[in-house]
Amino acid sequence: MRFGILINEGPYQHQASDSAYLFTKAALEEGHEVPRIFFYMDGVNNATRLQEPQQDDRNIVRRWSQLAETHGIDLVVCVAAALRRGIKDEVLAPGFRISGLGQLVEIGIQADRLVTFGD
Amino acid sequence: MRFGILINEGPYQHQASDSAYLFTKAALEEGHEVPRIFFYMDGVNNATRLQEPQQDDRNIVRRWSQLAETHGIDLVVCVAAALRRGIKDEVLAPGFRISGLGQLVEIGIQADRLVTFGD
Amino acid sequence: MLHTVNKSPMQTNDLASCLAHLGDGRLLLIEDGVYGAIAGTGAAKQLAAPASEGRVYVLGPDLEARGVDQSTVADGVQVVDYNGFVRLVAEHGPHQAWV
Amino acid sequence: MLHTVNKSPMQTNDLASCLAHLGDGRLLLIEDGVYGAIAGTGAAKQLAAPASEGRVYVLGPDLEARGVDQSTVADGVQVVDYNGFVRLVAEHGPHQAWV
Amino acid sequence: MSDEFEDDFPGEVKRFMFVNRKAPHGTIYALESLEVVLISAAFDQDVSLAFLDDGVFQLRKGQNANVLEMKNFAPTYRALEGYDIEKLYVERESLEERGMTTDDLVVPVEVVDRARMTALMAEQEVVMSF
Amino acid sequence: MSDEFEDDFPGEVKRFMFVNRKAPHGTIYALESLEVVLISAAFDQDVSLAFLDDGVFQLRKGQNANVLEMKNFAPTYRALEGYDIEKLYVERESLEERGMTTDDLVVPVEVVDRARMTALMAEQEVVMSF
Repeated sequence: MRFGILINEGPYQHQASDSAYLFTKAALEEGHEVPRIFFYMDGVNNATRLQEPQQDDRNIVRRWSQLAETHGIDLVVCVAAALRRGIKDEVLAPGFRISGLGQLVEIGIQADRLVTFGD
Repeated sequence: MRFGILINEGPYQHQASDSAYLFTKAALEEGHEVPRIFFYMDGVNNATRLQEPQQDDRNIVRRWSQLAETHGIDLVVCVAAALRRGIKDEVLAPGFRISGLGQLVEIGIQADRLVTFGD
Repeated sequence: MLHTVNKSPMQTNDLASCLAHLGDGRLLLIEDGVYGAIAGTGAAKQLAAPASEGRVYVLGPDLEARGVDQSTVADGVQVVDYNGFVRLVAEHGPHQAWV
Repeated sequence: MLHTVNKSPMQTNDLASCLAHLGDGRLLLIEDGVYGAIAGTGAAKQLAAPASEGRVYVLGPDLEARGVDQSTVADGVQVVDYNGFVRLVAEHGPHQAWV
Repeated sequence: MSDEFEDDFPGEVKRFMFVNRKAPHGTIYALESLEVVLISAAFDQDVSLAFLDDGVFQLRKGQNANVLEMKNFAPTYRALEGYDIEKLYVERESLEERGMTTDDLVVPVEVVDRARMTALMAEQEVVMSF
Repeated sequence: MSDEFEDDFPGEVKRFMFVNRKAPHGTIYALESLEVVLISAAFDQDVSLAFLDDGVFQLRKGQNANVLEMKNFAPTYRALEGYDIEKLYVERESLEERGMTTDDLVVPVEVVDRARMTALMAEQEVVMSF
């Protein structure tokens, strides 16, 4: 099956990003495809390459970049939500791109399942 | 009186930043001092100068910078929370500085009232 | 002590918990918490006792933003603006946010 | 339909609302929602009916993170891991998050 | 993305439901739900909006978020009809618990009871919850 | 900051209370509360911690957040005594509603009823809620 993932909260503050990551890894393990993850609202804060968590903590942004590279996942950040929060091309981590909300509706149509993680 | 303000949520997602701003403006109008506002957890996302909200929306970050300049408010961003979320000196808006949690405890001691805005 | 509640009483237990710990303190409803001030709702009944003693307030701008007319606010609940919020903290602080 | 609830039933009305709209769907408790699966609590009673029909699940890693032993989970509630979460969405989707 | 991923898109129509359960203004969820609804109209999908729990407050008349320097987006619900989005379902029990009637709403809606809302949700292919 | 603002700091001791009402791990609030508590110890303040509502889950034994790749901070509560932070108040009603007793907690605490918790809150000079 093809899974689309929607993430509505930023990293660290809520568990949403963590749950979405562990779900996505498991979906890939189970042999499914995850063509696209869409980052909306505070979810766009998952996309900054400036993040520098403590040594003993997980690096949520890097996990996304690595997962995307290994599995060819399209990490799309909502442009309006991103501009409002200061997420721009100049701070974007590898694997992320900024685009419109149409990319969310499109994956809703194309995927067999859309799974939402928020607060 | 001297008011300290603590903000625990980022701009736009929750009303906390808006409420804190309108409260701070009113406190100054009422003749009180607001020596310091401390930005903790997702609150650190109030401090990025890269933000670019839509024309017809409020610019939350710029409001803070202007208020700080006019009234000499010390806008302090928690360093550990900021690093984790990619808020660094290179993206800091005018009037903000990055420092430790001690600055929060200190304003708790020095202010007559500490007022918290979160989710 | 000035307590603030910023969540709708239909969505979270924050108002209920705050009221259970209000003692002789003051309560100000802000943000989505202002829905708790609408007369006739279950929340309004919960806060009737402290309201009758003049210890419950609601933030007017948050009511207006949400289309809740001041005439529908429960008996005894006093509407204040942000300057009133500041005065409440000054007079009745410390502040405890039931976030 | 696979429903997920990620909030504690003592803090928000999300579990109650989800159960009121569950119909013949499946429910998976995740994140802070897993506290709803502890036997003997008010929440566990609310979900006893669909649980007895094998339609309620709880995410094991979220239980373990919170120190809730699987032996304390209410009767009929099935513990799954993330792979099980994926299979539930695949078999019983679409997904509705009661966020 | 593979070509296959691009090619099977045109013409497909799915049943999308936007489930709105949060009050407006306290969080951005209500506003951002409306943004996705508007975009989904451009994709010619079969779109429904469900308002239940505190989500019914989103449709309340007389809102003026400008007093908070925030966007006043409630009038936008009236524009949905122009985008052929006409399925707005409001749950009767949620309205009643909040002392509201359809007279309090900014836009005509279909009021449904909880059982009907449950059935409508179960019919969907894509659900986005805000 | 004015000199006056700096000068009246040394030696002042206030009653600080950290009010913990949220479950751990679902949000970062519990972890970040603990961080401020640790810093406040360095400032020699009169520090109390209150655990009520879902905040009592923060002290639950057997937590292992590593399974989620997250920090497992529950053991840190046991280190508070080393910083002379000894006033940990847990509300009896909150424990009971969750089917818990002090045997379920990682650290010795003082269990207080709701009336006593209310009185303790009212005695504070600075309250931080997480």
